[in-house]
Amino acid sequence: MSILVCSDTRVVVQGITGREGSFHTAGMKEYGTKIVAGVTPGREGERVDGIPVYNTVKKARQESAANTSVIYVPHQFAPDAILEAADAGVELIVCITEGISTLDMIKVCCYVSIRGSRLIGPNSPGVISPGKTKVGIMPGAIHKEGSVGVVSRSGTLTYEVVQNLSMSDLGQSTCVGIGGDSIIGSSFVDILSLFEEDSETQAIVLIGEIGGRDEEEAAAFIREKVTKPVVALVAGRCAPREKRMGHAGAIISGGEGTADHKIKAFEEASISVAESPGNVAQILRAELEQEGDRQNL
Amino acid sequence: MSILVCSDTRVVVQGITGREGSFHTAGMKEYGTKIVAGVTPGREGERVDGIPVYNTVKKARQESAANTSVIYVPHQFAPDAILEAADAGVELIVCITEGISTLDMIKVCCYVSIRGSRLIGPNSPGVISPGKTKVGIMPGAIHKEGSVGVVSRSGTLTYEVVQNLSMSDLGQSTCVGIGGDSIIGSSFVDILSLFEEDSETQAIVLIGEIGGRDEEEAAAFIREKVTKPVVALVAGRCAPREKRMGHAGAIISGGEGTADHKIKAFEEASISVAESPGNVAQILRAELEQEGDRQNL
Amino acid sequence: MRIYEYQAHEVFSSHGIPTPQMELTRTARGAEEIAKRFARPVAVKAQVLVGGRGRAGAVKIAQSPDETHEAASRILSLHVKGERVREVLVQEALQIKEEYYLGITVDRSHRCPVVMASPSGGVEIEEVAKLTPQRIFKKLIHPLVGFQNYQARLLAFSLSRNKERATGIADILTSLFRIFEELDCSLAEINPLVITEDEKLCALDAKIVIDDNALYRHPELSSLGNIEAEDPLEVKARQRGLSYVRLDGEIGCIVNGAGLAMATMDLVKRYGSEPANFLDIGGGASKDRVSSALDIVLSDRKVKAILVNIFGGITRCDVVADGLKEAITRMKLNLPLVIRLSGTNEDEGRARLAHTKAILAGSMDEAARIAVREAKK
Amino acid sequence: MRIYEYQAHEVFSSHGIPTPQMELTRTARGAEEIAKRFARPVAVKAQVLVGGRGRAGAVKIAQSPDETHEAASRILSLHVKGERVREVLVQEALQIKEEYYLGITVDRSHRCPVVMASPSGGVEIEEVAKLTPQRIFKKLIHPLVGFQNYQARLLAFSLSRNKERATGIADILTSLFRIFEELDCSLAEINPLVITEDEKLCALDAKIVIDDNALYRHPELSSLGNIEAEDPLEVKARQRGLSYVRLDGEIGCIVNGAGLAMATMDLVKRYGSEPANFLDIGGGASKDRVSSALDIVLSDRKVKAILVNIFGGITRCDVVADGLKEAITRMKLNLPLVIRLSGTNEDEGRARLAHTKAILAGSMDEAARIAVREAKK
Repeated sequence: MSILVCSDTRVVVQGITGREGSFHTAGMKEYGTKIVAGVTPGREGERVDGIPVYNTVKKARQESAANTSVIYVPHQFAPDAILEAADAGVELIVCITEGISTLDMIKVCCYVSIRGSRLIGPNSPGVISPGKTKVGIMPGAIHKEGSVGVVSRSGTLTYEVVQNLSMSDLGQSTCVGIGGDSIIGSSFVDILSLFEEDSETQAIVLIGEIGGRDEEEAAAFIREKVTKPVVALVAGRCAPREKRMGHAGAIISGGEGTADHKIKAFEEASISVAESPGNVAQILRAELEQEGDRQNL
Repeated sequence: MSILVCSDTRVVVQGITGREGSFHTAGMKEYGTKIVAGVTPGREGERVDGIPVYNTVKKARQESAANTSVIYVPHQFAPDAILEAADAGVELIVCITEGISTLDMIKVCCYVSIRGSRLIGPNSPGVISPGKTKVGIMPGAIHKEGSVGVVSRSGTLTYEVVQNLSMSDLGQSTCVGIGGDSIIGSSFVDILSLFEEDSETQAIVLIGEIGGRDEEEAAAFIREKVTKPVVALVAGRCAPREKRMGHAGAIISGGEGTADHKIKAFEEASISVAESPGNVAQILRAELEQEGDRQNL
Repeated sequence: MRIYEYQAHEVFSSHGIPTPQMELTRTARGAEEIAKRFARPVAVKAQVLVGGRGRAGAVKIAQSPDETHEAASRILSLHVKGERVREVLVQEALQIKEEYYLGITVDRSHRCPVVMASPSGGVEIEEVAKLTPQRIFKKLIHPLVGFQNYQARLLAFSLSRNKERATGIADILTSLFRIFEELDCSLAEINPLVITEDEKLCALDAKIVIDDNALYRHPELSSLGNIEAEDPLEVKARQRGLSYVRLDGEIGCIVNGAGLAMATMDLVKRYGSEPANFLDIGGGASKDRVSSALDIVLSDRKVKAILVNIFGGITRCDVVADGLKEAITRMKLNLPLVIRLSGTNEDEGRARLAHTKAILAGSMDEAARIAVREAKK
Repeated sequence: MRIYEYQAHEVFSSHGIPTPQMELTRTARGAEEIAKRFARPVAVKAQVLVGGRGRAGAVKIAQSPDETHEAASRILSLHVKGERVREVLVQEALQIKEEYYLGITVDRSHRCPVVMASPSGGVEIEEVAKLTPQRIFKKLIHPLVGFQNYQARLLAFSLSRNKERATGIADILTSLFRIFEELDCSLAEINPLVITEDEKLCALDAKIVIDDNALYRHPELSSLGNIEAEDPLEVKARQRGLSYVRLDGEIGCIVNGAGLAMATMDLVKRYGSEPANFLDIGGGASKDRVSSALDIVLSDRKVKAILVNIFGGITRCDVVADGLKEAITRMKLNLPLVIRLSGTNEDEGRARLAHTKAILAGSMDEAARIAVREAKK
């Protein structure tokens, strides 16, 4: 088993008729993902790439039995789209949209958890279980089926690491982009606990960056609860304070959230920290061999 | 055991220095209730009837280990008072205050249930377990220790029925005034299920009135889940439609909420309905004898 | 508190909900003038706060100014469920293609607002609910996030698959919910919301009921009409802090507590008469309040006997007795007065009334029975 | 987006938070005039958008108009963390009895706003958090009910047991939270909130940071100052849809994606140099956007070598190559340009750059190493 998405994943695309939505729908379909429905209000009855479009997620669910939604609507409409998916009983909601306001996301996250759905993102590249299904915008070709779980706050940096893993013959069980914003539906800890329980996942790569305390909490969680080998990478060592580095999340305020602080937290939890994307695979390989030795004793 | 309140109940009085608060604090104390703290912002350090006053419920809880709160603050401040009690971890909150706005209560009830507290009221006369403790404004003397559970939406009508029961030697396990407003923290069904589980309660009296669907839901619940004898009384048979009869709850709009509709619901669920407060005891006595006969067969 | 239709239309209009052209008048002459200015068929609608004005003949379509005059004149002479018609609203009559229902109220069981929409507008929604419940679409509104666009769309697309029409309906629902929240409504309703022949949306009728418990937040509304304020006795009672509703029977009732008051009224009926009123003197009533209560009940000419039923908890029976005694003396009472006092200080109360002409009863059953008997004498 | 202190004070004042008497000026002469009018000691405070102005000597107390002139003149000649001081705020100096801290921000872990109060105001709150965390009181705010009075009281009574003072602090907290919500803040802070010798509350400093993602809801704020808008290159980059932050190093970086950009900068440092900037060209960049990026990086005189690191996902390497080639030709590039292209259409991209002077690297590690080496030549 992979986590979050697998070959039983049935996807409804919210915003399927938009530029982004239709482009990535084609990409997901090509990868083999079961796209079963799309939603754009007022466009019910149309088809995009052969996929039926509905006015509402509720109707789309009724007609297609979708269990996962991926959201490509513009930022002003994204909170409504997430709430709609949660209210319609969608189990997993992956929000690609970036630029959603923080106070909106606070309410949205609270509502989603009341409804019992799981939200990935916003500002996430998506989730992929290589060889099975891809729900998001990442390039499928760089991934390889395997047993490394990858969880990350960023997009292209993850691709870099994933490519490095694949080229080193370290395939992935699932790669999860939790999103670069300050308020996100699922944290590192949420995803780490899924990887820990997942029988297919044998090792974990965590890609963090400056800002917030998510990495520190992940380090504490790994020390307490994770038995599988973990390698961490933290971007932003030389990012200056009080400057915003692209992501809403990537700002350091006060003493908290520096890369050094995060790296120290990982090291204190005896977690290996890679110095650059290029040596993640190498460190992970060493960890796995050590782990193998330990098991052979 | 009684339900909701018993001799372990430790009460904090919110609004203890007010006219209502101080008056009823004396009454509760006299009845034997353990009043352990009071709250009035800015009056910390004072004493009312020997009871220490604190600025906040949090502090009062810390100092007194109160597990129950009773609220006598004016209606504009009551939502805040309920939220404060819930946030401070008070298990049972009894709100006597009447006149709280409906939309405020909607948010308050939702928050209280998220926090895991139980709310009785607002616009409730309170809760009493005769001989043990009284949390509210009802006259203690008319009650008698025993095994009849009483649940009601009104105040003096309940006293009338309770007096009638006590004079007929039908003592009460607990009497609960759930409140006369349209949005209340605990419904008939909530209290009925507690009575059903309570070993001390052998029979139940339910006192309803016009408005809403609470009695209809109670009737359905009793039919399905309640094994103990129940006698119902419904006030407002001759109340005209679209006229407001005092309580915020006591208005009939459209076809719903008439006394006849409610009485029919009880009768269809094979629940005895008393015609007036004066014959509740008599009907209940008959029910209990029948029940006894049945058990002797 | 219910406000008048024309006031609700003003609220709608200021929140961007399309309403028909309309004007208010107190005279048939005025109605005729309005119809002339509009230069088209009009609807003449009684402005009353009770429901059922349609069945009472208080809404009429008029094709011409003359017909308008006639209709207004007739309607202005009516009473609807006891409420005198003082004003009529003259509204342009539209060519109607479809009639929808939109309404927002509070769902007591789920403890949240509920937004309702139905394609069966123009009739009483309770009838639709009974006969074709599947034609009412409902959305419960979670207090955390309020009414969201997707919910408006969901309901709107249930009424019409036409995109423009659905978008218009969704916008109106959103405005209606804003009104519901801003004005602390217990009901905000459009019935019917019509689609005209030229495919325009318009709220033909407007109904707003405001939560009495929230009126303190809306001083701007206290000047608006009020059902309880219609009856002069009800106004007087309210001023004295009494909850009083005038009814059609002959037994004047004075009780402490709303539930007990209703149960007392039920008993009056059970013994073969009808209550003249609902009157709750509230908890811990003072001598003055009790005296005022008797005063008000006696001002109702229909009353043939008075029934006082007090269960003393916070209320003290001796105080009630003092108030009653004072009023009896002051007003030279010549109607039968049956009094039942129970609870706090009941003996003192009874003692104080011993030498008056009041009849003291031992229970509320007995009191009701005697009062009915006395009234029939 | 951070706004200036004086603007934040205006917001405070319009929401009923007591602020000192103050005026803004661009000249030492103006500052002197203001001090004369106030006729009392004043504080002269640089208006900059970066933190740490106190340590930079950009806040001074002046006892007289002459001293004010001198202080303003000195401050107006300063740069704070690279930001030139253009304006100073002249504020009445108060007799201070106590200094508190009040602040509201977003708690990422709990996914809700957090309201903080501390009796240790006037110093950096991060220091208090480190040294005496028990002196910071926090309340998490549930999004369902928002900031309630009881929470304001709870925090206020933690700062002072004096009823009047606590009530005043609670009111200010309530106003501050209203500002936080209405303006979509990521930070709203008063440090210090002072109690004056005559027992009055006053917000001496004011700090507001607005959530960039919510700016679309606040067109009224777009005219206000902005940290990124300070640097002309940053303004230019923003206009072209690029996320650019100028730094102090010598390697100009052009990357797609914020995380990858930071990782690239980290590598530059690891190989012994410093990045001249952060630059994220975003996803699916066009030829023009790429060309603009090179343009901007080259406008920074400190840059000695350029490092382009592209991982093509949605972004196509051939399009990036076209943009780079166009810019190279147009601008007659004479700096070392190291390019790493990987992912979508990487071969096509590399082919297009084959006959330019750009150095093509096989991995981002290699690219960073070469760029650093070239810059040192």
